[in-house]
Amino acid sequence: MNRWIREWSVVGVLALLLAYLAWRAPAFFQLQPLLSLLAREAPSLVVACGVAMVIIVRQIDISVGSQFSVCSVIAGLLAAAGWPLAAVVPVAVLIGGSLGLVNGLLVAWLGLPSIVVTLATLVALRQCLNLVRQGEFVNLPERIQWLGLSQSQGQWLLVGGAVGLVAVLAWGLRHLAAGRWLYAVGSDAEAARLAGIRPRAVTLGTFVLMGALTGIAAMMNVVQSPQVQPLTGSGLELKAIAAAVVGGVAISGGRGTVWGVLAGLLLLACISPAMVHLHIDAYWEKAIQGLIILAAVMVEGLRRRRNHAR
Amino acid sequence: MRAEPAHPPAPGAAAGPSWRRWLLRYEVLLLLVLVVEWLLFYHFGTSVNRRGVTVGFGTLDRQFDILRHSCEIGLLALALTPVILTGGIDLSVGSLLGLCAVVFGGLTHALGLPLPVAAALTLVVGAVAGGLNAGLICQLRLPPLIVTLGTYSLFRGLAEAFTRGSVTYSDFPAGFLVLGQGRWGGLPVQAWLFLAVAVSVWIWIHRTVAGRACRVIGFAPEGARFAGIGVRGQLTAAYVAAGVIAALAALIYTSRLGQAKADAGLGYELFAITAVVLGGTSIFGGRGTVTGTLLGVAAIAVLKNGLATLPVVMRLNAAEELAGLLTGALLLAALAAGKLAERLRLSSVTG
Amino acid sequence: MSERPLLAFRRITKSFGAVRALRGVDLEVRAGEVHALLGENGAGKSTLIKVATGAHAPDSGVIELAGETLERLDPALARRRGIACIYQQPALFPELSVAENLALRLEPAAGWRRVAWAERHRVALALLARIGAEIDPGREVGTLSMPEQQLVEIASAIGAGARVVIMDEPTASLTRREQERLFGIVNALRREGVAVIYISHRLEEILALADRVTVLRDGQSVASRLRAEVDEATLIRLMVGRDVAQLYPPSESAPGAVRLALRGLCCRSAGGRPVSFEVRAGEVYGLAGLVGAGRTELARTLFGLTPADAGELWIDGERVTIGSPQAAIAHGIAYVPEDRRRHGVVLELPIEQNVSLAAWRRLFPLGWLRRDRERSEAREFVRALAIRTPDTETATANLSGGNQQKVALARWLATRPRVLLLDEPTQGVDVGAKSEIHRLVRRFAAEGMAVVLISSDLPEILGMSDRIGVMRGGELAAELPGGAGATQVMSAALGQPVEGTAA
Amino acid sequence: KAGSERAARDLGVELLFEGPVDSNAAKQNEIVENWITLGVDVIAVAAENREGISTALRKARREGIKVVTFDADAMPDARSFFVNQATPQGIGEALMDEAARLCGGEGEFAIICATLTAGNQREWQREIERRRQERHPGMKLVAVRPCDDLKDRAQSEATALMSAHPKLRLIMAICSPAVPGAAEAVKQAGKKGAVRVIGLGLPNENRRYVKEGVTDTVILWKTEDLGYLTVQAAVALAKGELKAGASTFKAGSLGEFRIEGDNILLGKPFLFNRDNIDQFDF
Ligand SMILES: Nc1ncnc2c1ncn2[C@@H]1O[C@H](COP(=O)(O)OP(=O)(O)OP(=O)(O)O)[C@@H](O)[C@H]1O
Ligand SMILES: Nc1ncnc2c1ncn2[C@@H]1O[C@H](COP(=O)(O)OP(=O)(O)OP(=O)(O)O)[C@@H](O)[C@H]1O
Ligand SMILES: [Mg+2]
Ligand SMILES: [Mg+2]
Repeated sequence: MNRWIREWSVVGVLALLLAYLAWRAPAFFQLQPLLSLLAREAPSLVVACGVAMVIIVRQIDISVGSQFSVCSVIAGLLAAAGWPLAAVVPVAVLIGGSLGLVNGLLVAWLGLPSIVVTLATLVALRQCLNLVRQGEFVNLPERIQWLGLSQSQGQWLLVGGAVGLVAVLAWGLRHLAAGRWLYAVGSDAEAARLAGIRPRAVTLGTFVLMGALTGIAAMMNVVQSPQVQPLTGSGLELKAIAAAVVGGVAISGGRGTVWGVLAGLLLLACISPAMVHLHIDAYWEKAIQGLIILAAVMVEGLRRRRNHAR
Repeated sequence: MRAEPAHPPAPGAAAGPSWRRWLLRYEVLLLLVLVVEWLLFYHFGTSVNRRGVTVGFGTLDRQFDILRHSCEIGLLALALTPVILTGGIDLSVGSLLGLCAVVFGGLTHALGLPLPVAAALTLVVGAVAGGLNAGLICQLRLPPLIVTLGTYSLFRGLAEAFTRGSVTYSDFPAGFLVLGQGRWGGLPVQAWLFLAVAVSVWIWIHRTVAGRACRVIGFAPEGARFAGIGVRGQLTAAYVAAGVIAALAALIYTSRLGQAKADAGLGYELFAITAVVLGGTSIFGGRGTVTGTLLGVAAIAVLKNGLATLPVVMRLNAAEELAGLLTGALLLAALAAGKLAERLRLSSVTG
Repeated sequence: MSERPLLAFRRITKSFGAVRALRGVDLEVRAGEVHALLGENGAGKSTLIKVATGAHAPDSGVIELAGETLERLDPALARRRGIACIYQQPALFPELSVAENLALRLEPAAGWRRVAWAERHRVALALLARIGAEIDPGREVGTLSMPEQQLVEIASAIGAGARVVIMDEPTASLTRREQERLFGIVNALRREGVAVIYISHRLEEILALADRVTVLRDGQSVASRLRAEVDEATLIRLMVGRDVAQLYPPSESAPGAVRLALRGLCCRSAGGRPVSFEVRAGEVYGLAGLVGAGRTELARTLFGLTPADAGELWIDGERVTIGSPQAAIAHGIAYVPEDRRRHGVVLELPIEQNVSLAAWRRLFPLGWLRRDRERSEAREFVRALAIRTPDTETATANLSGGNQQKVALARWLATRPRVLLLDEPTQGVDVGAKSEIHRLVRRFAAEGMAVVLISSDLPEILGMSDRIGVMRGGELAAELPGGAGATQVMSAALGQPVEGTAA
Repeated sequence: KAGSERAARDLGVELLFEGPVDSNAAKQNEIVENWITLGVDVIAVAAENREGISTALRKARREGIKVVTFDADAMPDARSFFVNQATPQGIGEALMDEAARLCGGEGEFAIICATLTAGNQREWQREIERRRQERHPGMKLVAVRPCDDLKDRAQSEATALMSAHPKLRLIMAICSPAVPGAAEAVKQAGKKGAVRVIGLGLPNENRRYVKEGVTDTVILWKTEDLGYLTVQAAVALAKGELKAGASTFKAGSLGEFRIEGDNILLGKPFLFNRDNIDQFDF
């Protein structure tokens, strides 16, 4: 319990929010809109888990938003050019992976600080896309949408897929030696090296995995609508980092779980629709969102303060 | 079996030729980049137009424009430098700029307060907002990233709520607009303010024990406590100063544009952080210089503004995009070169 | 004992920038022998063993294991080849549990292996039990005290089933009881035919344990002898190149007025128990006890890190409350902490800035930095404490462990304190420097300082203290006169009845 | 943009075109000041922020540079003419009237905008509200939601709006990415026909939904004509052919336009729907 205080406090705040909604706006809990909401958040969840892993190894990736856009647009163009879905998905994952590889090489091998590297790739990729697409949408063929399934099948598949992915990642991080390496490297890279772990390889691998997850997430997003906006995913990095840190991933590395990220993301994702349901004017939204983020982590802070005093 | 008696080398002997050490300093490298940028734009970005007037990058006006346009971001970068040196971060400065701008607008327009009073109160609001960050970080011991992520939303949200998103304050008296649009002693007025802040922060960081304390906290927060440094006090000072500087930037911004609106300074934090890290400050704290930050700001500002004067770029309508691309490239190149220089410096030491 | 060396270093050299840490070291270690490595601080001992574990790549020279040259050695390969090591600076993962810390060092390097948590826990329990450490394997290592971390390190090295076990100052912060357990383990390893390289600055340990002794000086091996051929004086002469006159200088002055007085002082919220004693000006008060006896905790309370919430504290006859380290410094209290790397020095800062760090109020009364003053102050301490460094601008991280300790000490001496709390001040410090430090402590005491000396090095406590307080379970169990014997102190620490004065 | 380039070709003038993909008042100021120091002859701006840009434009006029605004106006004293493709009033009325027509004069509707602070959108909203009060009191505006110019976010917002307001009859998307976003949401919610979508946008982005009948009407100022007219007016101004007080202006191949005060009128906003969308490809 003590170790998971942050996770629980986030779940607690989320539960409070949901309970309030159940009281004041029960219409929030309708199956179809809720399913749509979750499906729309599925890509963010996948990205946030990737970002969480990067943070666990004591790095950061703020280029995910741009990576996401690049994967989406390229996947969209390929699909529009008539490629079958079975080919588009692996290509998207591959592109994401190689973008991650670039970041990873610069960070792990050249030893540049990851915030600088990914800041650079964030700006560079985004502006490349602007230069090439000039903001123009990519129109997709009909068959891509919902992976060729019906809409509700597709949505269930996406939500299930994302949760499944989280479960797999959670399991891997907890029960695979390689997963534990992430924590070891994030906790103390030099100690990890002395223990026979290769911190550079672990860091590189994490960035590549992050990229691949972004590719998957981009596909999860692309199949949800018949058009791709090149601007898609802008601001995603902030959302993903927010979900991760609110969900208890320590920015100093070595600590955190993807289940916490799931809770953090759900909390963040619920705020905006909750505002709509509670008929709160939109200009209050950012202020309330800020307060909720602070509230969710304040529980931990207050508790730590009390512990300290004791 | 012993070959030679080993004495510890005399102090300074291992340092190698000092000029070489100096040349390989990161700041010097950045200065070089800046000079090259400037010369390139001067050469390619200056022309004589049909009316026979010299226009483009090489004009004094242009240089002043660069100065005026980079003042606010420069101020935020200066505000962030001490914070980042302590190993923290303040994502909320851009939002705070927006909040302070509308607060100032509200105070002068809605409440009709005299300008100096309103300006002073705005600075107080900045200090209080910085104090809120500091309080959450120090008292509740929460990570700065999360706290300022929260206040990043909160401050912008308050600015929007305050103006219901739509109110724009304008019609400021000319006396106030001088601050952002006028000149004094040949330089834009805000450049003097910027200079004053830069010098103060430089003195604080490089010449006082408080600045040293920021560094120590950045390197080892626990170690700082064990050395008897008032960690909370120093952190509070850094965040409050960041708030006040952001408020000052808000005043300048308002004056420059002649309007105060809730979207003021949107996204500025990212530019400011970029400038700081380009300036060689370590995001993990401890390492960094104010000079580096200033050079970082200048390098980005000159790049961005200079590109817009190149005829090729203008015809392509791609100044914005190219500036982004090149900033990214510059960041990577500078940092990689910094690493290389460090290695060279070490090897020169080995001799 | 076979004659063919199990592990051999051949003409190893290694430089860090301008510092030539190793200048062609030869060393041969045989199976079933305990090979002690000695040398002053910065002689290159830790560097040498880091070369053996693949943590550092040598600039030249080769390492042979059982006659076979090890090429491109890295920590993973070294581990597979059966070389295990206790590093001087605990290389642990603070965010992870004890069990996991052990497992990361012990389990094979395959990444797709499933982690057996229950098994890890079991192994950890067994290993900890074997070295007699009572640590919950589920605890996060970051919350362990310094000696507890050292025990975890030891557990990880002996659990590896290695052919060569290297111990770099394993006992630096261990007390007598843990030490003796460790000696038992070393002896068991020797019986099993394991080669043990043992580094320590405590000569009595070396004389008790080693089969063979090699002395390093300035990155070269100056002598390699069998145990039988050496005695303490020889070793010191080999290490330092001269005779170190007297290990423990005698008390020079008669104690003055009561300078520091504790009356039931404790920090209940940190789990402390009330403690009372007095220390006079010019007196060295030794605090002995087992690991976890609460000495460090007491020192932290005195220094305001965990401010006292009960009892009284008097300094120079004046009642004071100390709520923070700043207040403590203002009252002339200085504290040299036991965890040097985390608390004692700021590794990234240059030596001079570390030295001036706590003495800002004296050196820079206006809050304005004065580099010249700082530098001359630092140079003085570098000279006085014989800190081995090219210059005072060198980052403290580049110093050897013992020299770092001297920097930590210099920092607090620079504050010109009235009360000096020393927590393991000579851990990892070589004999020469150690006697230097002892002399300095004496000198400062003679100038009127009240010194509280916490040490797990029993001879040091016995040799240096004018009076000895023995702590047990957070309380002062006994107070003994300076001339007390080792057995008296030990039995007080273990809670057995002591003949002599009780507190 | 295409139109302005055509006009520039027709007239043989050099055209610098700069338009940030993201809209930001401070940025625009920088561009204008950049142009001032470049010493251009005429500046044409679509003001991102009325007051903000005016300072810079006044400075330009002081330097003898002619200024026209288009799309969104600056302060009247900061420019000579405003090329008015559709006044905020025109857009507001067109949107509100269309909404009322589709809903039969009464019902709930919601607006999705880009950001809460975007200047022109605030103005449109004001006009929409005025028109509603004057002509369509039966219509009820239940929410205004921002989408940050992101189609995906607009889709989420529309989904939430529909579930929170079961009686919602229409979504009005007043930034271009929001129109397809809202349409997709309506389609996925299976409320085609029950919840109507109208908005401001481009034909290509909406073609699919207009044809499917999800989106009913898209309002567009013919950007090409606007660009053409702006450049024509700018050049005429620079040459001194267009003077204050004129009542008509002849613009190359497009013919004559009416001038009202200092507004050159492009005409009424243009409505797309199922019937005429195929005539356009951009
Ligand atoms: N990473 C490093 N960078 C630069 N210099 C180093 C580094 N590590 C060690 N040194 C230098 O190498 C020399 C040998 O250091 P080493 O740690 O091997 O000494 P040691 O014999 O273990 O001393 P101690 O007894 O104090 O632990 C010292 O002068 C030290 O300053
Ligand atoms: N940082 C810490 N976090 C949590 N518990 C701690 C910490 N430091 C010490 N303890 C615990 O407090 C108790 C007292 O430890 P303390 O370090 O004061 O003993 P000590 O007598 O100084 O021992 P040593 O001389 O070996 O350092 C121990 O049980 C220890 O586990
Ligand atoms: Mg050592
Ligand atoms: Mg202790």
